[in-house]
Amino acid sequence: MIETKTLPTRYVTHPGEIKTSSGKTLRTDEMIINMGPQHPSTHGVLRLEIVVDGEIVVDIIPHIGYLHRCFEKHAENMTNYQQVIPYVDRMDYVAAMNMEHGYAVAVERLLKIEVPERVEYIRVIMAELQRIASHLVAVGTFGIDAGAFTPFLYAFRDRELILDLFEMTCGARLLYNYIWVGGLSHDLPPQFIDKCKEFCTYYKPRIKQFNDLLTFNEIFVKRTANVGVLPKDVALNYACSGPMLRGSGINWDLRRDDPYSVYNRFEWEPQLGKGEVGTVGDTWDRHIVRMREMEESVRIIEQAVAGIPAGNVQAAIPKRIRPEAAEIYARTETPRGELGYYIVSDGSGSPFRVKARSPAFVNLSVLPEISRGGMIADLVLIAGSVDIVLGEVDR
Amino acid sequence: MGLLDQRFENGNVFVTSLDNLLNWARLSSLWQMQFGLACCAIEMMAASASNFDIMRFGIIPRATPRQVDVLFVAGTVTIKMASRIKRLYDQMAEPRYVLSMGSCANCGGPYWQHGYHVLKGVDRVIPVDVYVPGCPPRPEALLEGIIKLQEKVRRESLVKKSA
Amino acid sequence: MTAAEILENLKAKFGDAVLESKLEVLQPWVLIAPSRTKEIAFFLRDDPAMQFDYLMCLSGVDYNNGKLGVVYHLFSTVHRHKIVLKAQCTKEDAHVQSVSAVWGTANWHEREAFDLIGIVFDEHPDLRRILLPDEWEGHPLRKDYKVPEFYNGMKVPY
Amino acid sequence: MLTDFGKILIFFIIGALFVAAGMFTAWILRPRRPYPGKLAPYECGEEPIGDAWVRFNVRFYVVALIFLVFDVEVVFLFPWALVYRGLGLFGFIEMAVFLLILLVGFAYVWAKGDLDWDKPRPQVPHIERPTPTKPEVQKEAEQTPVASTSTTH
Repeated sequence: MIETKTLPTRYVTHPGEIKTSSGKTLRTDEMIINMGPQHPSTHGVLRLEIVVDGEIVVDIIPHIGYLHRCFEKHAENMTNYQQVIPYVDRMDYVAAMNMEHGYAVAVERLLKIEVPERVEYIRVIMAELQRIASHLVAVGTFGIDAGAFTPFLYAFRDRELILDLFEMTCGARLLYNYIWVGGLSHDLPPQFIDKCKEFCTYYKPRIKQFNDLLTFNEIFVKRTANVGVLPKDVALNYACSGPMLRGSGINWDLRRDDPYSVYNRFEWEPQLGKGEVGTVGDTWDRHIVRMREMEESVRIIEQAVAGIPAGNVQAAIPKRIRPEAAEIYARTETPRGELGYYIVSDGSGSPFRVKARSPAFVNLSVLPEISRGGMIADLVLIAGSVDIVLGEVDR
Repeated sequence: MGLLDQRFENGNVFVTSLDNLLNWARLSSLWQMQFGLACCAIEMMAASASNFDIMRFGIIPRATPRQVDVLFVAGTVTIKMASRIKRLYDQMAEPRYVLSMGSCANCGGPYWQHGYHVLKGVDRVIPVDVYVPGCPPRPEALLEGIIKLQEKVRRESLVKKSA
Repeated sequence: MTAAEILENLKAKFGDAVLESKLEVLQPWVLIAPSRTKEIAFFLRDDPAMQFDYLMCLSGVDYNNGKLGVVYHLFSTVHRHKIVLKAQCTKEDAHVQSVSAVWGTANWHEREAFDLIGIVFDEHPDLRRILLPDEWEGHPLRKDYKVPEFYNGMKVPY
Repeated sequence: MLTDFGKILIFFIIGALFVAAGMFTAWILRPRRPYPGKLAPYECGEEPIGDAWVRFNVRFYVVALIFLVFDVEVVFLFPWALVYRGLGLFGFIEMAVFLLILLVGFAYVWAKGDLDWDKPRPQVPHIERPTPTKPEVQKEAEQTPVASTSTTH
């Protein structure tokens, strides 16, 4: 009952040559190791088929699709644009708010409707809180990949505070169905604002503490410097985005360069990898970009919470969404990178075709390129620094 | 060779006390397979972090199925993944248990209608002991499921011939 | 550069390959011949005036009228302008030339379009199914797709 | 009268008994229901590819040899260290000569480079056919380092 296994066409075992003192090359066999769907360090059900010579990784063939949950088929069969939002949540379950925000922006551009100021401000606050929570998961599990378990506990302790904030507003911890097309499902509870301020003041020193614990730890630096270097042109050619792109030193952030929502009203700086401990674009750079991005997110939240206007959050929610026959590709900046929705509508109530361009799917396609020649332990770290979420990779 | 394995017809005081001792030892050290599929895996990670801490129930995540007692199926089981889960379950040592976490693993969850690639419930492939409802279930719900599993282990008998 | 100028450049260079275009919609698009996509892609990427070095998204679409389409969303990080390319083919002869030599990211996107829609990309280095198991029959995102009753002994529908 | 070796013997017997007791109770109590699915080799849930009987790299064999030589050397050091006080200068000189000879062997092995393990040589990726015109966004990033406003060092 187990389906047959077909090796991909371009997969060939290439023997490694070891020179002996007499100059004769000794042909050694490569071993094929399966970092299969069930593996502690593949961040989900990703299977990496590694051709290994001793401990050196010679070639990697990623196999995905173990969590393909047919999102696009569901989007086509929903009777209303609003009903797609719970499935959008479940695509990237670590950053559900950002996924909803991306989908809402796309459909609102399709319908050409404007949302009230208060909704935009709340969406920015929620998106940035979710960015911190998602980076905390990424950074925490990255610590485990490097062998340090305590940062995981520190990261998840702080993440629980954010989840309490989310639970206070929309009742759910992980998958919210909170940002609807045209508005929000609930308004903020009265005590949300000061609880959020309290979190910001609590969390600012925590980033420095986390950095001292993990980021500037000598062993961690030795393990991650000059590992998995992604040069600029390869990053652009493989259309990487988010911390992968900024880690390679390219000054690119959709919140500023392809503006949506009210991000242009706050001052903040996209963080770049500058190769402080190794070359530009190595694993440590991607990690430090995530850490400093959390700081920027706290800055944005403070400014947004300070300037939040009053208003009815459900004013602009259309009763019946029936866009004219058009198509649109709108993209937003999620913690993993550029999330794009290509929506084709044929004038009826349900979308004709929704293609989700998920950042983790694209960033993962560059993994075999940047981890050849390294050790298996480095491959684990590089896969951790790419920060993949399999729900989003397989859709 | 399991000389005492399911050998006795009716329980006497020796057998039941041995059972109680064995069951107590097994239920307070259920080792869990370190294996998460989807959103429920993130809630399972949150449950094993310091706020909800399933390790106080004696549940330690182990990487290989050989050293594992309970398999948390946390997330959507797709058809491509089903044969792998069946193989992982086979490679676990007896006595083994399965806790199906989340409505995707219970019955296909939100993907039941149009999910051509989603297996409608993991019990179509492997026997399940405890179902934890929710999408994703809160960590407290997972802890409740674990306590239910522990009660089941407490009532079991390794030594008496199973009916 | 506005979409009109890009269209002019394309028409000037590849006269017959540019079949149709529509500029007054939300996002202007240009329909090109499916057999010459690679050539046009190289031009769009390497021409100093265009420099479309970022393939945002490549999606397969089943238009439910016997035609399958591939939609390329291109973006230039240099000039900050966007264009949408389309290539259409019939359901029987679903062949489009691959652009994975131009942009590395197209490799996986094309494998996914082949997997879910069934468009065969010629000259693709490694055209296999990427999401579904290798022995899956049919392409699920087609409008006329029937879910198989059983797969490997497992009942698929609910 | 129990000699010193007698004590060691009892120590070994108790150790062996202790282990045997643990193994025996486990052997009695654990259920044993093997079937082919369970006995298949575990490879992360996948069907195992290739066989494990692959020809290992020759350097593992060389390192095993080197370890053998120096392990035997250390074994000789132990009894010598016990009676060292009784031997005096003669014992010291003799062991020094012994160590010297092995040091020559160690130097030879080191010089021939058998000790340096295979270092990772990460290959930085490149594109087969890159764009001739270098996008300004990469050039701009190189010249103007972004003023880092972050408080962390």
